Amino acid sequence: MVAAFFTDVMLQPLGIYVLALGAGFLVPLFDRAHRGSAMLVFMGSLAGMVAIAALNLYAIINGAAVIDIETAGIAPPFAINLRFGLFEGGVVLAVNIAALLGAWHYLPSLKQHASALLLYLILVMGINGMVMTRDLFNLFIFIEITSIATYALIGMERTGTVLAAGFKYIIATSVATAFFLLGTIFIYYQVGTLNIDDIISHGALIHGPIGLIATLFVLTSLLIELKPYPANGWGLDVYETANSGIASLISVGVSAGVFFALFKLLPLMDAYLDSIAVVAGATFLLSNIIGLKQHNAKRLLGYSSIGQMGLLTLALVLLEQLDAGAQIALVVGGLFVNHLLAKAGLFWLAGIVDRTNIKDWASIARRPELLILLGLMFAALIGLPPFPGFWAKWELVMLLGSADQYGWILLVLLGSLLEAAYLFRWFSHARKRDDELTEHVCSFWQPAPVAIAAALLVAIGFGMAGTMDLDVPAMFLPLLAGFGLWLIDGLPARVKQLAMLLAVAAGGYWLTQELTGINQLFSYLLVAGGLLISIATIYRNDVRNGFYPLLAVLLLSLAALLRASTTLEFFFSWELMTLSSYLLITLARAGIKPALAYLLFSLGSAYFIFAGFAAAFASTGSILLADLGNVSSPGLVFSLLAAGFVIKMGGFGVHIWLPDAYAEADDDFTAMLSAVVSKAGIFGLVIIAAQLGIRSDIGLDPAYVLGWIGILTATFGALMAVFQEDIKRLVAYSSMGQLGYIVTGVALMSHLGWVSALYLTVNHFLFKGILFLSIAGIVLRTNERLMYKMGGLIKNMPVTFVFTMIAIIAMSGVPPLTGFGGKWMLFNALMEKGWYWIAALAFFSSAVAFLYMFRLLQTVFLGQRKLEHAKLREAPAILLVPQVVMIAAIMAISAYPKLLLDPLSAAINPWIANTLVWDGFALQTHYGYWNAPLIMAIVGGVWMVPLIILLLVSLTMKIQKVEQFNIVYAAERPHRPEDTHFAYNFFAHYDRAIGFLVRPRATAFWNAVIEWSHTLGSSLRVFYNGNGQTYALFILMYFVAMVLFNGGLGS
Amino acid sequence: MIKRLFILMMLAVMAVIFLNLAGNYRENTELSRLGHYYAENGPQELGAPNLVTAVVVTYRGLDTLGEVTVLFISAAGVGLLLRRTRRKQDDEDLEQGDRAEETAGVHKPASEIVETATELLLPMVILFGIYVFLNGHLSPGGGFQGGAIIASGTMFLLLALPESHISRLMIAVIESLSGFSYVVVGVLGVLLAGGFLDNRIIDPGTYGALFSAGAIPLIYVFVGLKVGFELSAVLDRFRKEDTGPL
Amino acid sequence: MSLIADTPISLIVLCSGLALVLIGLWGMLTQRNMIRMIVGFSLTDTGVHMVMVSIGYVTGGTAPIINDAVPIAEAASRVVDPVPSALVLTAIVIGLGVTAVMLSVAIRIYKARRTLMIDECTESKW
Amino acid sequence: MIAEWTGKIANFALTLLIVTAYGLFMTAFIERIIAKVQGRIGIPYWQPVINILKNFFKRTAVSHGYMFYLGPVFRIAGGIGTLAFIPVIYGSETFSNFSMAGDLFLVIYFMFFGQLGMALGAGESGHPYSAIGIARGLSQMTAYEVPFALAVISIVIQYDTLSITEIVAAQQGGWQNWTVFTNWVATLAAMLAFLGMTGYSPFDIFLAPQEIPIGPPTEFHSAYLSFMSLNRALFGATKLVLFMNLFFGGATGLIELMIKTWLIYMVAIVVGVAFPRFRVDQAIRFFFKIPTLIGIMSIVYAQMMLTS
Repeated sequence: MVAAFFTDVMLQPLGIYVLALGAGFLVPLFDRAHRGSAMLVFMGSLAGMVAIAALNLYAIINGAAVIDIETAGIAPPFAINLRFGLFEGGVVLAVNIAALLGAWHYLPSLKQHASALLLYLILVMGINGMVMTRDLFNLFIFIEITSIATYALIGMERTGTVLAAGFKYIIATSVATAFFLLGTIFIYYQVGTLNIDDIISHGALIHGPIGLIATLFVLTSLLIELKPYPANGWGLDVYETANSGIASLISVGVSAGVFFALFKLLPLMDAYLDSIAVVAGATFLLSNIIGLKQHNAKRLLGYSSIGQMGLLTLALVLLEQLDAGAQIALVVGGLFVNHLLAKAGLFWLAGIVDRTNIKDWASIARRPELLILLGLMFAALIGLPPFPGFWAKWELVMLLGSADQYGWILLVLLGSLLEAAYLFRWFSHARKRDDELTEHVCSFWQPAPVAIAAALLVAIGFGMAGTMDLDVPAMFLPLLAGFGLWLIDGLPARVKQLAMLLAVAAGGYWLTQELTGINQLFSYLLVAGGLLISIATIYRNDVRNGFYPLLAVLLLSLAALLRASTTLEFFFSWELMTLSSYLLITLARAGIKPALAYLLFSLGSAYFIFAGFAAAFASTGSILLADLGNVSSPGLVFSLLAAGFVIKMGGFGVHIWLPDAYAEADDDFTAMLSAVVSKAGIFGLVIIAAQLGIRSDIGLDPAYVLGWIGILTATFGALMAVFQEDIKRLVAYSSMGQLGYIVTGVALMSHLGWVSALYLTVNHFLFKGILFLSIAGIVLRTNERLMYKMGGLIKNMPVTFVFTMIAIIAMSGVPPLTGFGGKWMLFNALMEKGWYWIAALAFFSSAVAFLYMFRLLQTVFLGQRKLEHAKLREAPAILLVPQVVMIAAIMAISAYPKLLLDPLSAAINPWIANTLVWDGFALQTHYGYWNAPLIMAIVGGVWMVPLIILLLVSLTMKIQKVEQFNIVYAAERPHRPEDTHFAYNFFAHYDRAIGFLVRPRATAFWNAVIEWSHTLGSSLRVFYNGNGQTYALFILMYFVAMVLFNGGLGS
Repeated sequence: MIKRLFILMMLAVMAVIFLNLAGNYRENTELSRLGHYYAENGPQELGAPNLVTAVVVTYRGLDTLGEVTVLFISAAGVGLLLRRTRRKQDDEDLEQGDRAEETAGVHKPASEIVETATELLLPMVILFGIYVFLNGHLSPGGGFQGGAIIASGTMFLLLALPESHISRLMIAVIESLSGFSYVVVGVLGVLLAGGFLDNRIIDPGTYGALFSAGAIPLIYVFVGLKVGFELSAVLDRFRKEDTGPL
Repeated sequence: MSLIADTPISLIVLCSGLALVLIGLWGMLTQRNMIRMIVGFSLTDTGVHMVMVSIGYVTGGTAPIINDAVPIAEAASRVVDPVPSALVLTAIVIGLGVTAVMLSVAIRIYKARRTLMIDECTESKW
Repeated sequence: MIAEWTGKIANFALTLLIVTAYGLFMTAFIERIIAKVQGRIGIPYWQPVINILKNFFKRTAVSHGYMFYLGPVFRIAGGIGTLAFIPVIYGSETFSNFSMAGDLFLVIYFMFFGQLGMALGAGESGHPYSAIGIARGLSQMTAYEVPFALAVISIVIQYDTLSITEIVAAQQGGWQNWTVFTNWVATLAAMLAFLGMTGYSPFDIFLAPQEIPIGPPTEFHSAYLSFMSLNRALFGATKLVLFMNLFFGGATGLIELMIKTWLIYMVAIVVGVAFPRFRVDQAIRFFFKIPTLIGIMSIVYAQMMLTS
């Protein structure tokens, strides 16, 4: 009997009820006997509920039959039955885990009142019941159990605000449940049964106006409980005011129950799927827009929560419409678990941090563990890898793509982007160190539930990856390496640097050793090049918390990106790269704000790529990158993907993130961003160009447009660089402009065009690496970034000057260094293609480039040195070492470009037949020829001859080295370098002439977009006037609208 | 004003929807499938003449357990909301004058008629309540009804003797134990009979007798006690919401 | 008169119930006093219960108690549907529970801020 | 092999000598013309040579640093190199220089070499006027590059080659084949750009020859200055040769070369003496308007030629 009690009751799903109710009823008695025992019973029951759910789910996953629990010993539909299948089990387990962790978080409040303990317990049981029951009226009971327990727990704090919010909540949900009851009874009237399966199988009996209205009553009621826009103000008020413990349970638990109820009843709602989709989609998008205006932490979580439930509902309905029932577990399940753990974690975190306004979250800026948790949760919510939401969104978007539902894709991605905007703005506030704010104090164990939730998220995400037939080790290696390095983050800087370099070298080698062709080329550039530049990070030996782990993640995810053979792996690594580089930018003092723009544009870019992959999948049904070329609509796929990559490269019009991010990132990391990370976009562009761009049926247009975008980027990048005072911004704009040429080169879709693009890519890596590392040295020594505050540094930093000069000559395209070859090939390729206008602009922009290049050298190194800079030393050797390597490479390639061109050509040959014709050392094209070694020799010669002459003359002359200020200055001797160093507003006249071209229109445009979406947000939220009656009215209107929309008054 | 008009309009549309419901409603001329089954098989299966009781306690026993739970948590919720606050904390909310008014207004003695009537009626009311829930399986009524009647007795008591003390401990013990026993009976259903809350764990006995219909009377006793005491507790809470621990 | 007489009894109950629902909704939407809103809720709730009961009615049926008055053999044709009755029983109790909690919240709100006006409780919004 | 290259270098040295001498002569000649226009007598023909020699043999010099020292070297290397990549006389092996190393594109880009180097040298002197002058010069350069580039593209379309030798070859066989007649639009655009390139009035503000201590060479003196003056003569002549090759049929002999380049130079001089100086921003705007428009038309024109 006792054994039977365990095997037949307690270990069965029924045990959940028995445990919760039994314990719930007895808790007051235990409490009277001994306070601690009540808590023990309480936590024990919750743990037991988790265990029961886990055991049964485990059995079902391993092939056990779905558990149908009949009550009263009578078969359904005549008695109520419960079901515990895969879905039920999953939801129940997830909810119970969240409830258990939530109880841990909530315990300090809960344990003060025995009734609170029992209410919590029974609330969780109610959710379990909503999930498991197969009876419509029983569902109502569980909804009510859940509701009443929620009401009481909300009201537990008894401050006026909470109670007011609670009252609104009660009014709203009571109206909703009254609707549910009405619907239920009328369904019973028509079908004569209350068993859900029975109702579904007799669905035809629900007919006519009564059937419609009854179904809509039930449907509206459930939707209302899910808090659809705009009938959700009551929910928001509770999220905002209630204790984080109960708010989290409402957000994830109660919503989960209601959502599952909707899922169960969905077969009855076939006729209304469109309405549900519209409602859910609108809720997802609009909540996220309104979220932009919100600064109250918990209310913001409320908006996010409501939005996520909208997304879940939308996904469910769309899958239902697409007959993709098999993917429900992955998509809806993934989104569900993701939302559940992340949102609950965030609510708990909000409770721990206890700052109402997100701007005050700077109090955790010095608590890395809290920050990491916050970041992890945000990343999970947005659907960044490796979290479950990533896989779910991937699958969802792929499915939508294959059903040509691009409107929904747009909505899902736009909504996610908006959500990212406000969540990461919040993260920015939390990152911002503000010394005036008192630091947050909490015990070590307090964030433990959040940490467990985060760990579960990662584990589940990892598990989901395992089910997908992917190269999981490669995908997760960056994370693993990052985690490993994070563990040793407390060690001295030198150790960390060494460990990072070793990890990246070993990991990068392992990831890229088998690559061939273009991927192999890029692996040299990204991994070996990245490693080279990371050597320079040794020049700093401060703590730099998080820098080295993140850098390892970044570089290894770049390697994994190159290795990706499927679009999914590619996207995974892409997102990982985005996230890690974002975080790296935030590590800089002033990098937090620009990092946000960087992240948002990067995510926008990622979403374009995402949509492009979806469109490709729609056409080929394959996620192999190699199958990208077989799509039936290459123009669309190419345009979407190219748009994504161009945004990532800071294309014209979408570049506004670039200068700020580059300027404010750590100096050595800027070199990485510009020289290495930006190449990822080029890699993507080359890949899609190879797969899609060269197809004859793509039509010239997308490529031609891309060519124009590239050259406009080059032109405006150069023009804007001319007017910068900040050295890093100058080079950042220059970087943008140089990437523009590469885009144009790729867009040419010809062998020569691609060779020039790849050549320019290598070249860009070399000279931008040198430039930014030089700048790092300069900034290190002068502590300045404004060029007019420098000057004359050639005296102190001669080596840096020479390196910079060589880099600049290599960039400018002046023969004999590498830049010329790139320009020459690009120009030839443009002429061969007949893109004359683009060629003319390329000419112009490279002329403009001289302006800023000269300005950089002149105002920093030449002119008058500031008095306080008299004693500056040369840049540290470790910064110069990578530069020497790169200079050597520039020289070698300049003298003998075949060295580089042959492998480049070989990598391109599989796609386009070789058109490079070599005549000895000379490269010949249709138009002209280029004999680099000869040019090098001649230039060397004509340079050496006058030099020798002058040296000889000097021997006969008395050369007097003069002091500073010894210049012809209208017979006066200036004394202050500030007066004589012509540097500020260097090109004022140029500004007067064509400055109107570079007024920040793009910035103004994006500011207007921000402004506009905020305005939209504030006009969308006018419905939330705080009045409970208005909220109730909206619920009524909601129902009325549903009826009218579905023709309920038609007959 | 515009808001009112708008509400009126909405309600008018609701009214049209309801008219649509009513207009399409045809009174049933025969039992629903479910009802038919219960009417035909209920008495034999469960041995309870009162079909409503059979449905409530056994066929839809889970509902009833849930219902008991609802009542339990509402009582707990009311208790939680109306729990006594420490005076110090209260001072922040209330002004001095309010407090004086509050304490002065309460506990007005009841009239003699009420007091006398209560003394006369109270035992009978309680007895009647017990009768109702014991006979739930035979005649109209049942645990809830009986419990409600008992609670109305408490109501009498509270009206007549506002100062009377109701033992919180007793209430807590009874409601906890009866609720727990209900669950135990339900579990016994799994172990001894067909399933959770199966009332056939006890021999059904003679059809129509007081001690028949298996565990139904037993369950109704628990439900009756629980409902009676819980409602009493709620009433007590509302009477003097600011005093006494749970 | 004949109109009412010809109308099925359950339809009258049904209509009254629906009317009660509307009245209750009106109360909840227009009465600013929370206690009155709760009254409105109670009306709505009761209205719903009436609708439920009316649905269970079978023309000419009697109470579903199988005893001497209604033998088992005739049960299926003579009694009204027991299910809605059972449901309404549950629903009433639940409505009671909700009302009790609502009232306690209202009481606490009054304690906390000395007002019962719903439109004075709008500090959390947007 | 070695003999071949020695010969080439010797040939180039000869070309260099001739072009430099011619450039110096032209400098004096133009000075005299300007003087005549202004009612002065002007300098003697050998004055530039004397200036250079005088400066070259000065016994003292000051140095502001190594880049200052290298500036003139860069500058004259730019001039010599540019000439090295241009075939001077069509059909003559002697005067073809090292044009097999690269094409028109190389020449255009190499022209920056000297400018950049000198700019850096001038920069190290620390004189603000140097920097101002360079800033102005570079700005103006970006502006006249536009019509020039458009004209170059136009003739590249027209002749379907970037090789200067081939461009000249295509213009042989009579004056009617010269670019100036076959593609007068491009020539017009290029000649307008040429005005800016020569740095004569109205586009001479970056040098500002009248106001003595202004412009990039402000701080240079002695041998440095002589290098720069030499280069000014050489580079000016080289540019003339380039224009002649591209637009005026090239030259088959030295006499033709001199006449043609002299005439081309006269365009700049005539305009120079007739018009007052532009401010830099005015100059930039000027080039972005009419000349650019003409340049655009020249490409359209070339495309029309190609299709018809």
